[in-house]
Amino acid sequence: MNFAFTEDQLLIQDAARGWLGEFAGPAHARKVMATKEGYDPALWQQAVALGWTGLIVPETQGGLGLGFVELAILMEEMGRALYPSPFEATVALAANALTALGAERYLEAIAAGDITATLAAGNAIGEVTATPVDGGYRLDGLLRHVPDGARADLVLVAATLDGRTALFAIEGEVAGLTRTGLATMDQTRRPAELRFEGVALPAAALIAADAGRALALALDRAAVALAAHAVGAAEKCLEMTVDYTKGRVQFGRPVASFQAVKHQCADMALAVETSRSAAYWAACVADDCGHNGDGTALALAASGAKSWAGRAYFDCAATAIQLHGGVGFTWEYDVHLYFKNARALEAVLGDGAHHRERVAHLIGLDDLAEAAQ
Amino acid sequence: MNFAFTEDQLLIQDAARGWLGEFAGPAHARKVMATKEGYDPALWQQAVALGWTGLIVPETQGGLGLGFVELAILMEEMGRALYPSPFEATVALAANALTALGAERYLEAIAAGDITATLAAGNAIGEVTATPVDGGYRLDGLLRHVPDGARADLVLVAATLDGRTALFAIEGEVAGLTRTGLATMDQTRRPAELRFEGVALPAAALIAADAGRALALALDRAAVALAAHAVGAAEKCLEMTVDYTKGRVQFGRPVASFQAVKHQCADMALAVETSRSAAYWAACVADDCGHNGDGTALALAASGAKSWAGRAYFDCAATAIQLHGGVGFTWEYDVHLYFKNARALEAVLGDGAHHRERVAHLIGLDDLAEAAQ
Amino acid sequence: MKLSFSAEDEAFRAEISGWMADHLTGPFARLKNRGGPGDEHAFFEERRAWERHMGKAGWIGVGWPTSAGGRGAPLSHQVIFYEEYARAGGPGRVGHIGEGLAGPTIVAFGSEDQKRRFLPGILSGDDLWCQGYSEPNAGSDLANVRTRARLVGDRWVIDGQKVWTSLAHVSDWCFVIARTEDGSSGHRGLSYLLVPMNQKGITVRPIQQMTGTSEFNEVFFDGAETAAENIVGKPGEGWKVAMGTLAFERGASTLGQQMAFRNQLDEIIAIAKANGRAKDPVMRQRLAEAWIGLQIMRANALRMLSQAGNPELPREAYVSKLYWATWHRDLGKLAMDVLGPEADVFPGEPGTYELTALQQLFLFTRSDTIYAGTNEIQRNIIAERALGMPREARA
Amino acid sequence: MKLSFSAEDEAFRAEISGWMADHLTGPFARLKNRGGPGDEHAFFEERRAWERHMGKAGWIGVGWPTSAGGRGAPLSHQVIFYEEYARAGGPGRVGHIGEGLAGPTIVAFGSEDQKRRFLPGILSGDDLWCQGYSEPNAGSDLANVRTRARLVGDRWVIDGQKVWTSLAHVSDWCFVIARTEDGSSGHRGLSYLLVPMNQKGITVRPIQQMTGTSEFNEVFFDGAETAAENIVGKPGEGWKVAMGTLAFERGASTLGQQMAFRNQLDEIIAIAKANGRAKDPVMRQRLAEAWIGLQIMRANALRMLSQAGNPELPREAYVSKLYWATWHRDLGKLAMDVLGPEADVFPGEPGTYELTALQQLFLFTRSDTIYAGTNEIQRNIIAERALGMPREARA
Repeated sequence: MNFAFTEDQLLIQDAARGWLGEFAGPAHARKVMATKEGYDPALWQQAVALGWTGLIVPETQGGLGLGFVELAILMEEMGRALYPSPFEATVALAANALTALGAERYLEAIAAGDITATLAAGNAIGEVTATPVDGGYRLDGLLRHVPDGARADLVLVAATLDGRTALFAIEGEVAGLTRTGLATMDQTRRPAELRFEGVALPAAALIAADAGRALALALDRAAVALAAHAVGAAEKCLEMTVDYTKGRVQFGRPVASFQAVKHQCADMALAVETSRSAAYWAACVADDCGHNGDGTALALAASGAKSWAGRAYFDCAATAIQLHGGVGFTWEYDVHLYFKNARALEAVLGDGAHHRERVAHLIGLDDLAEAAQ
Repeated sequence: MNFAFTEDQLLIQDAARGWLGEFAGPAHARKVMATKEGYDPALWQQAVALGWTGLIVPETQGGLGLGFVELAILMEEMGRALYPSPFEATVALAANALTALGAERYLEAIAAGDITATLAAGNAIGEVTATPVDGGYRLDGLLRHVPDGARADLVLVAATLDGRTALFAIEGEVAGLTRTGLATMDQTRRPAELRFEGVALPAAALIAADAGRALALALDRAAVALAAHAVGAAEKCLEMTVDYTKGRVQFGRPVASFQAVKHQCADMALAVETSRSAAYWAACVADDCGHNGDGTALALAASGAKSWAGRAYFDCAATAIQLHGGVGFTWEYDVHLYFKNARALEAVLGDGAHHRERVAHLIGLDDLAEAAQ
Repeated sequence: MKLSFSAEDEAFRAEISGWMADHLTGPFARLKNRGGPGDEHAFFEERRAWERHMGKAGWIGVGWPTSAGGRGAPLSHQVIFYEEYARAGGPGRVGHIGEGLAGPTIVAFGSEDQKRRFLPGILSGDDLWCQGYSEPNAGSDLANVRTRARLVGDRWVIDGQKVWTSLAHVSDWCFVIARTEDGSSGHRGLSYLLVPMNQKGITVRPIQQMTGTSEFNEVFFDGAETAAENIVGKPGEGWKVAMGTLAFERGASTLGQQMAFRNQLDEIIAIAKANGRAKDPVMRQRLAEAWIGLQIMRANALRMLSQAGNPELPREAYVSKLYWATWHRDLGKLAMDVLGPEADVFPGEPGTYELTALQQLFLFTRSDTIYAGTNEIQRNIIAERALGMPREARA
Repeated sequence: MKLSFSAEDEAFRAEISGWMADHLTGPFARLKNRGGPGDEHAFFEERRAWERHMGKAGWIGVGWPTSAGGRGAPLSHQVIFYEEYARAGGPGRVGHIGEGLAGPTIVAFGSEDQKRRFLPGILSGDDLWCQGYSEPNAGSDLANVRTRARLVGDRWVIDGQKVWTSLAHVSDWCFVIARTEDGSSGHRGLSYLLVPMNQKGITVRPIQQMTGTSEFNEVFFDGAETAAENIVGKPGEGWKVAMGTLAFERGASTLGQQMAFRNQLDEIIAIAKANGRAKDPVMRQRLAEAWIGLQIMRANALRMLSQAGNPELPREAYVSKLYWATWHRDLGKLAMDVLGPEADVFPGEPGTYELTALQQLFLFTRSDTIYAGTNEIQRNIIAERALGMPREARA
């Protein structure tokens, strides 16, 4: 038991913060978010060169073989910088799901940065069914809010097959699949709608016929990663606010000297620190759980971290706008980028009420046998 | 449309505030709350002499024939003073229900102060059934949390009779009825448990065989009265806090000069004023509704006012303790009397969540026909 | 104390609602529910025509005294007018700053000449006004105003900068608080000037909001001029006059604003019923809470307006800005939560930015708790003026 | 970064949990879950015997260095010790101020003589301590301390008043912050004195709380005395030593406190399941939120404790008091809301006042956000020390 970063983890954190701060901060986000693609492929290749795409890929498949604490560290830093990139979809979703399944395919290509990827499973809204046809499969259905769904090279899609959840891989464009990027208020993300109309896939497209348990594990781990993103972004909101209010003078005093401002900043600090504790607690549980452990502890920790940090991020971004005063709701200042991102993240992978209800069930509120005692 | 008090209403308010402030403030509450009876019958007769028991009783039955705005005014002032008395049970519940039913009996005795009374209907927890027996009725069942249930001279009890809600009158002690006063954290109220074990009542005890609608109306009006009590009590919490923090010096400044203290007081003021608007809005709706109108508008207003003012009172009392600092949680200072009363009132006649759910239904959230359009 | 309306009130209600039904049609039909906060640019010229149309029918200045050209309507009629206007989906009024602020100020503090000169243009819907109060380093605090005006011959010459000025780019006139006494500070030495906007000494620069649109402006005064007689009150009385203007912000038009809120809440409830969230018990609590909160907002406003004769500002007036701003901001968040994952999406290509009405509501309501006195300033004012607590120390 | 415990840790867990199971029996069995905050008077003499029993078994000072007579246990063992103690229902410790505050302060700042004299009595469970910090007009601010001590011959003579002193009526010793330099102010001129409680110069007067019981006391020093050598650090170093004591409040015993919170939450959940509230979706949200919040409290404490080697106080330590106090206070309210109308009732006659454990929880947790630095003071500290924002102006 030691709930502090190791030396190696601190090195990863420093390197990420340094690179992101130099190349991939809000100014970069502004540049790419106005484009249809939504990210800068050249800069992304630098991130690949830093080894980020291989972070959780086993060393045998060309990755670094690290765990979910390290993933949380990177996600936190990317949240702080608000770096729009394929990282979340490719690593926190796709590579995460493939490692949970112990899959052989694609992880090497992902680690090498040859392909970007995404996962369209319980994280998306809608349903897809798979029907065995001619030694292959036919997919039909509609999924909305698939992260990077229109731009990822590889789409891992969950579909109901014989009453179980199967996972299929679709490389690039195929007949019958319409991928439509959605225009969104938060411009740093690129969700898409995927319409499957008789999409014919070869047998080899099937990654796993019974992927339900592994996908549930992967989605909980992805929720932890998003919680970490929220921590970094929320802390950035706090920092921007402290800096701004220290420099801004009203009524003859720095705004930061007013107790109402200080106390709101203190509440932000509390939100940030408790969220950080929540996110890394859950990341440690994910590491302890492994790919085959009992997922209950992780489910509790992931739902706890996602609901807590998601709300904390929104509250911090909202307070940041309020304490910036008039400039806080201008396009020119960066606060709104975080505010919109915070709102979007609250809904991704289940909102707070969803996760709290899940926790309520898991801690036994429906266990009436016990209640009858 | 004129949402200001009339001259007459201002006179009632002034008189009540004057008398209560002189005779029936927190010091009086402390004296009587340590007794089993819980109030001072001699002082109560002074309140009777002021005409309060006849406030909403028709003039034809010896009352003043006033309405629910006037009842709210008195309740607000009694809440401010935290005056433990039979008023709420006798007037806001029993007389209210009897007027809703257009009953001939008892109102004159109540107005004259000859008897105290209470209502044990939907405001209590539990059930009583009535069975016709030998030209009379037999009552069985258990009701908890009947206000003044052990000390009231007259108990109006609702019982299920032939699938409808009937109202019976029980004067004093009768065989088979056990009335047990409950010891409570809030010592200014005297709820009781009423156990009916084969209580035999004559036919004349039946006030109304089908009292459901009138009782629903009466309970909504009682909820409005409680909301008004909450307004006065919450405002008293605010006043005590402003006074205390102005006089208390810490860090070389009056505590009231700290922005964190001022802002919490401002939030209390907002809670008090919006609650007052809510309570008198609902009181006006009660007056407009009359005894035979469509109760929907009143149900909405009463649930809105009770849930809003109930929470406001609790929040104000809690903030008052916090801003009093160490002395706030001593027995010596009065704040805790209000705090405990606030907590009790939140649960009486339905808690906030109950009333909000009721509003949700009444504003049409279950109206799926419309949703399908 | 009575909340219900008289038969005569109801007859007036029938008059205005009938007029709206008859006139918000044809070329004006598409203006329904458009042009509110965050949507000020929508159909601007058409709304300007609508303003003139209303002026012709005598619906501008309903609450103004008849001596000033208004209808002199009693409070109940004013409430009904604004509520029925909004209920019918009447578009955001381009003339509301003139009708609600400049006009009443001139009626209360202006000279007879000024009344003759300025009021008819407001009542006809021809002249549009904007408000020159906030400054970059003064925030909501008029005492920090740095914009200066000097009397040079028969002209005031004005230098300085205002900010958060709605409608500045389309207004004919601006009422400006400027410092007219050299070396004065705080509330002293300020004057209230009426300044024509169409002159080369004034530059208007739009501020892009986080909605992507520009509802507010910076206004630069660089040797701008106005005639010596265009001052309301005496030189140095600007604070007093400005405080009067602020009081007019608490007029019956607030009921119209609330009816617009009601329309928004109704839309959100309809969505919740359509997408199933209306069945979620937690969401039901929030929707009910919002509904209750809006009813209370109306009751609070009616209480405040019923006290209009009271020389002392009642407490319900002190809390009203903090209350409605916070309620409305929370409504924006509620709208998003009811929409769920779909909340983020608008029609169009990624990279474009044309928000839906509810997205605009969500983003734009963040300004409600900031402009016209932040929530923090409002709490200071409540504590100090309504509760008599000590004033904030100035360092 | 790792949250799981090693096999060796688990062996230690078995040791302490086994010992508790073996020893919290017989005459001690009825002490289970008694004597916590708001219940300090329960079975006091029996709990004193229990403290000595623990001392004999070497369970006092688990985290103290071996050189001071402690076990020198690593952090993981300390966490396990406190958690298992509380999980077993170990009673409120009568010696916790000695073990957790006075002892560590003497270890860190005391002379060798003081260590020899005072530490054994703490480790054996014989000597009980109380804390003389707060004063009626100083609140949580040591800089306002007015209690004075003068050196007269070989004795400190002490005059003044302390307040909110837990256990003062049963303690053998008190550590007192007193002003020892005439005319000094603020943090200067304070000294940290060890004062015997059993003397005629000291009067203890209980303060009745809103629970009806008296957990806190006023302590009056009227020519009270202590030997000249009973000063920790030098005269005038009281502030430095006191700050050290405050740091010890953030020790591993906080995990024990959290386990007691867990027991309370479990009781509330059991009631919710029994009375049906566990099926109410709104209540489920609150129960889940409380459960999550408690897990986060533990994670936050472990993060803080894992940084113990860090000379700079980490931010998670700055926020911990504000966080746990607010969480616990909200738990008290949650308990009442789960109980519903029954929350108000306790067994007995009207007019009597003997609250249930959950009612005590509800009322007593109101003090959590006040003592040891109110929530407002905590927010000041976070803003100023953790975030570097400007200090509060003193008038």
